[in-house]
Amino acid sequence: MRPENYKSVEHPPSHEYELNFGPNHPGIEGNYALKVKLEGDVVTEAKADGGYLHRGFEKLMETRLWMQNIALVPRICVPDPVPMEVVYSLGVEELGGLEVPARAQWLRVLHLELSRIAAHLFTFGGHAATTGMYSNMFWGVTDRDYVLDLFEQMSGGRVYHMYNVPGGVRRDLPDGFLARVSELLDYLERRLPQYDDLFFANAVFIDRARGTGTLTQEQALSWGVTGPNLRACGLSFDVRRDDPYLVYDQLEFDIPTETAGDALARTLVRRAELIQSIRILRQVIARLPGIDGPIRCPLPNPLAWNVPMGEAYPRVESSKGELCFYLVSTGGDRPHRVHVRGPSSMHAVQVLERLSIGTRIEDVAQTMFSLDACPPEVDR
Amino acid sequence: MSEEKTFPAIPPAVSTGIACETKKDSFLQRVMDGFAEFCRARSLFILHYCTGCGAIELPPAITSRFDLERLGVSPMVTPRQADILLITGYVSIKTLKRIILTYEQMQGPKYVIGICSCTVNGGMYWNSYATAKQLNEYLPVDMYIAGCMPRPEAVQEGLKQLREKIESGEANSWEDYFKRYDHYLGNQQHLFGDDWHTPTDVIGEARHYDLLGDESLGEHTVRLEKYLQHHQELGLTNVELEPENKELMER
Amino acid sequence: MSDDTTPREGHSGYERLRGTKSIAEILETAMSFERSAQTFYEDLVDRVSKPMRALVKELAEEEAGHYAAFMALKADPAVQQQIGEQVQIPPSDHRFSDYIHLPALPDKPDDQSILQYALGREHAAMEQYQSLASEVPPGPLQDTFRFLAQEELEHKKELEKRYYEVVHSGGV
Amino acid sequence: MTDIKYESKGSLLRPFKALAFLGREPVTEPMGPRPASENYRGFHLNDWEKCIGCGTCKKICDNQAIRMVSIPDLPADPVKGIRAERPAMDYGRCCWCGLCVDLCPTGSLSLSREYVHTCTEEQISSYFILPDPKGMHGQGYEKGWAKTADADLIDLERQPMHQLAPDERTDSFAEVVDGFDPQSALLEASRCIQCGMCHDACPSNMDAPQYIRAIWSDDLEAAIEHIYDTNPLAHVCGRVCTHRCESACSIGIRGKPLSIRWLKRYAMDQVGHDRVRDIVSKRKAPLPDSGKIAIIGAGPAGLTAAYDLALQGFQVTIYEGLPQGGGMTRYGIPEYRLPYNRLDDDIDIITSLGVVIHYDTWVGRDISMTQLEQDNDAVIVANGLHLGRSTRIPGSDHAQVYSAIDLLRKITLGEHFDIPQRAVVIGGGNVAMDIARSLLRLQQRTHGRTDVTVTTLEARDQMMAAADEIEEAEEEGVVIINSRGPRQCTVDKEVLTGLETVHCISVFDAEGRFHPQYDEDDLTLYGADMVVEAIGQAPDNDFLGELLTERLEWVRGRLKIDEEGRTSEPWLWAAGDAVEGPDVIHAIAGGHRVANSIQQHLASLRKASA
Amino acid sequence: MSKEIKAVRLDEVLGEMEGAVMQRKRPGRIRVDIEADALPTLLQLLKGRAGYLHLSSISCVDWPEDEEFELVYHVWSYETGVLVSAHTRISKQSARYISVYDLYVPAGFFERDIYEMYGLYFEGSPHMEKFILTEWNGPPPMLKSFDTEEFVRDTFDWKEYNPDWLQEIVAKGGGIVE
Repeated sequence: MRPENYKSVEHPPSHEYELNFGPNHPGIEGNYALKVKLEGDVVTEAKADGGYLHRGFEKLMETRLWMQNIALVPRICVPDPVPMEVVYSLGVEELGGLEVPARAQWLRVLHLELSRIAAHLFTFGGHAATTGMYSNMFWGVTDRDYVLDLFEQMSGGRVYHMYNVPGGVRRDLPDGFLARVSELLDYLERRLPQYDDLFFANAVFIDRARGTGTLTQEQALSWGVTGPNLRACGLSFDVRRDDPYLVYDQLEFDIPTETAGDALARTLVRRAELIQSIRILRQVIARLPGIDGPIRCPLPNPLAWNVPMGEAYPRVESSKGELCFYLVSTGGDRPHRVHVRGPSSMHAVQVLERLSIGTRIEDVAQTMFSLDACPPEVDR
Repeated sequence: MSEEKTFPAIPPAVSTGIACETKKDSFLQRVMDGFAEFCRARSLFILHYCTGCGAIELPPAITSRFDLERLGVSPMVTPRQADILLITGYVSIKTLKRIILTYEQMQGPKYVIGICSCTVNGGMYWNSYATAKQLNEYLPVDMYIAGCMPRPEAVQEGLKQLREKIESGEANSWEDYFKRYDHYLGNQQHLFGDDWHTPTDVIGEARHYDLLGDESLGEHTVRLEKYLQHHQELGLTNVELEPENKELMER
Repeated sequence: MSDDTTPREGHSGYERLRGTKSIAEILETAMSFERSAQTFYEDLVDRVSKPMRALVKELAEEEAGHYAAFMALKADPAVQQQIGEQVQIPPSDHRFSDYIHLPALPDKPDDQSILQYALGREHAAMEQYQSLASEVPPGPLQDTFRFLAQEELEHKKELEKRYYEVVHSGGV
Repeated sequence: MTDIKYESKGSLLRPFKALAFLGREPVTEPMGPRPASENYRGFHLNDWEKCIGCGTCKKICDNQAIRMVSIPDLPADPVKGIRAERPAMDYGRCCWCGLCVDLCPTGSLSLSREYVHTCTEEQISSYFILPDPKGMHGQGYEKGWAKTADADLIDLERQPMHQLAPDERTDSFAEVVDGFDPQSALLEASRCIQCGMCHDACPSNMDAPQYIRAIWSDDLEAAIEHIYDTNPLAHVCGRVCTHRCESACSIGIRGKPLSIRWLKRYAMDQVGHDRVRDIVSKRKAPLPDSGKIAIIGAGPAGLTAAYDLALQGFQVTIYEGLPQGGGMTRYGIPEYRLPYNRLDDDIDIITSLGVVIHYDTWVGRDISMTQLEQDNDAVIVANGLHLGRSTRIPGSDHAQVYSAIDLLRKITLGEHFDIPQRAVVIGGGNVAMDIARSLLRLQQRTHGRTDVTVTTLEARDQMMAAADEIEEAEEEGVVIINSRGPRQCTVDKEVLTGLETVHCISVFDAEGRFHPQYDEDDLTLYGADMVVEAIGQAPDNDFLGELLTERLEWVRGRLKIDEEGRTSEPWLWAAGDAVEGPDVIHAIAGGHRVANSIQQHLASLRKASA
Repeated sequence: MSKEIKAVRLDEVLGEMEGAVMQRKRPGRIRVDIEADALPTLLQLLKGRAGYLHLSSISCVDWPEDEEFELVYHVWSYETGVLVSAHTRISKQSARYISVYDLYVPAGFFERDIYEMYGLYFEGSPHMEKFILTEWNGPPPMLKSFDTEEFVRDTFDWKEYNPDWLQEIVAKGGGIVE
């Protein structure tokens, strides 16, 4: 957005130029590019250029066994891999008619919400960096790392956990794990006011984020925006509540919304979601010890597992929005088709292209981070 | 940076006109070289380019918790100022082209680190049509760090190793790119097609650094020259063709 | 076929016979035992059908070996000095002697009966040589009896194993 | 936590509060690797003592990062299911998902807590490692991700097999085992990890993984194809095979091995006989007449050889002394284990290929060996072991002392004998179980009550009979007395009164050799009006005639054969129990072997003459 | 959420569509099978009358045996909380279909993706050009007829490791089992 005192000048034609914004650019999230046309420093045209992270996941998943795919799925979205694991597992469970034991469902919620916290902290860090606030980036990344420590104890891996498998989860929690989660939640609650001082309630940030990349409700609905980005436009929609999966219907949590629809509103929704995730996790910590039983339903031998013929369209709410897989089985040992519908497919491409127009070049990065676009999810 | 489409004309090759003298291995020279390497090993800039998923462990590595600045390592946004090209995992073919462009823009001495499984033997995308399998077929690699993905501590260890290697004067693989340019170019052409070219005049630079070796030129550089010559004839570019290549082409 | 041919161990139920014999006598008995066995098996070779012949030949060769051991022993000057001494007759002597005189085998022996017969012989000889080894004074004589007792034991075990294989045919 | 009023965005100085952190201890970790978590997925460890080289890790690896390396120094034992191979990991592929650990049937593989490995281009071969218990750099890092009960992906439990209850089965010869229903067969088949240990252990090298996979894919006709690649007696083997495959099954290391035998039976039972015959008939290549072969004995070895040779275009004639085919599988194995109609199906498939069987035809009596030699290009002896061995204890020549083999044959033939009120069986093998259970059924049918005692020399854990046979026999009411050596059959006034036994202290010596030790004071008499000896079998080789017997070479009372099954006569081959001892699958393997040898021999003769 | 749109019962809309076969898969999931030429009308009705505002995705499935592509339009109603998956089949011969971009903006991304990955062209779609596969010259990779492993084998070499331990084992007569 132009400052109020900005006066438009007639630029000579040389002021119109094209810029490859990315893939090698510090402001871009991941390995992704925008080809922008500029008039002075205002974007007049933007065209997303993806595919730098294309690995052909959908093709590869057709070549691998149902169980082998659990190693592949989390890698689709690097900063928030857990919803990928869960949505795939939910899909296979729907196809195979598998009953997930209660404990596994609660463990999945624990895992998912921790991942949401990690992803949001990471996004705060990234978003702060695009507005020049590197201290906050250091904080966000470090605090996320404490969540990764918990993931490591839980699943044996920091970033890619491969913890959820169709039918349940792979391991039960290590001893004393819930207490450590509780400690971390206490820590985060103490930490949030410090984040406020440095970032959320920072005049510089608020000034830069307010009015940047504004989405109206109609635009958001029509452009397929989901997740925190949709909620920042005042639309209270969350898959966890409106199309519930796992045990979210047994949990109490609010769906925070904002109305402005700009980068600031989106960031504030995420901040509020962090608090809701902490609230959910506190409930899980309270309930989980009382839920005994297996953590996985009996599974066939992974090498000889034919999933019954059918199709499934499982959905979850990832930290970025609506995440769906379309799974088709022909009754074979591998999927016939897996279509990954990541929220960033919308946010990082058509929405970003549209929102960039009219913003200044330095705000393009901020717009992208405020949309929490995840390029590997677009490229697959 | 789509080289074929957005560069209608090939920019002229770098021609410094300065003849490089052969280095004299004097005592002072050795002391100065040693000092330079000592300093170089303690001030390394990693190019800020997230080529693949392993990049997710770099923010923790460079921020407070694992603080790579303790090793004198810091991110750098431009290739010209960067020392290290850190390839974080799989490289899709589309990215690989950008990596090569970037690498050629970096100033020597420069170092390539391949982290994750994917840079070594394809990793978990071994049967993907979209990713390159062995990074060192396209670029000389100084150091590998195993993992999928390696933890920040492993990255730390890898950088320490690289630092030692630089200090002992062994990290010279960047010279290999010039000395065996034909080999690397051949692999690049195999993957990207015969009309693959970059704006950098690698052969000219090799000559400038006095690194033109027996394997710098060959059938693949000839193919490149032919392509450039064709463009020159069309008036699209103005390149001085390499005399060696002319000989090779006549044969 | 007498019950005695069934392989068995233990001495309960046997009356311990007391008496003495000279070493020369003992050697004679043992040699005639081995000799008689050798001739017995050699004669048997032609009476059995071809599938069994190898077994009988083997048995004959075994006995011939033992006989040769006694011949060598007798020629030993150290044994010559002891040869007149009297030693206790082992309790197993009567069974041992039985085998010199009573080759109890049916007219058309099959592999099972040959093996049963041979097992009985080996057992009796083993007991006899064991006892003798404990009676005679230390020296080449004792060593030979010990050696022979061990030989017979090993041979018996080998035959038992074969008996099991042949008769129990892998245990179905 | 409070919500922030964003209308008032706060003072510009507010961020400076963060300066308060200046004096605090930094969050920075010390240089160097931190200890990883307890179930960290780091570099691999492999316990070489536990590892059997099955290659399951290689199969589940989605990145083809695991390759099996054959190591000549290591012990290998196909019968026990151990290969001299160990997995090697390519860290240029691995994604540390740990599926290899979760699916390792032995639990030998685990992931350590070690995670740092760096190398230069020249050292890149260090990315390919052969994991051992010491870890990638020999540093002895602790185990991280290892096998746990909740993460185990191996299904250790068998699908239950339904069978007739003991009281339902003792009054008839109805088949005891029901066979799998489709659902349990599918589930059982899907337990298979396709390691192929069963294939290596099977004397006939049946490719069980292939037909199990076909069963699991619900393609039963493909399963039949795979079965008939190596075994024409599929019904027989599906029911009474000694299943060495199951002993070698790598799932059996920590759990129950796959029911490979019942799966084969399931495939055969499900695909109807006519369909099986069609499938098999397609295998017969329209070949020119390759030669004439005579086979003595229509048992498993003879039938297998006939099947192979018939498929190759030979004219095969089998001479069988008994009225029906199948050999010991018909006259030795009771109907409740192998129904005769199933056996008839197997034989029908073989005869449908053009094999002629002359029943009730004794070679040596009805046709001479010389005749066979003259009329045929090759002759196969597969006469089996049809004479029962006797203990030859006193009284064993009494008329009421039977050999189990004779008695079983009588039962199959329907010949009359007096069903004893009380019977004692000597022997602890499968034949002893067969006759005991058969007598028990006859007793139940005739007298309405049962009394069968089995005395075995061996202790319970040494018994030769299959565990399920023993279990079923006892369920039915057979009394099994272990560690009893037969001493004499007691006869009172010409009437058999029972069997006197002596306690057997041990059967084998320390070296595992047969060397029974008895306690002569511990005598027990088991009253009986019939004693059955089921201690062993012998071949009846009289049919060969004296001349041929003299010409042939013998070893340990059996015909001497080379590894191809040739005897010392160039036209004569031998196979089956008579030369290899009693076992149906060995007999089938022998049948294949001689058929193959004959084909090659005759082909080379033709080549030489042409 | 825009409250003006009246939630018209889905059944009514489907009742108007001839040849549409509806199947309730589970609560909140409905599958509709419909002829290709009627599908845009169905989507129009779903969006306009039944409040299915959100196009969650368009999935394409290759059915090589049938020589057909299956297109699945997943549309979601924020009001009723129901996801309708409309299935239709397109012949591979023509490999062309009509864009629904004017109805649902997100279709632009999915249609381009299907065009790239399957070669199915959407008439009227604004971005019928390459996005992800700009450097790819092969056939549409998601087609079942394209074998990625074969392509990789033909294009790339694998690392040849030769560690000391392997050399020792090979010297003894062992080695990698293929």
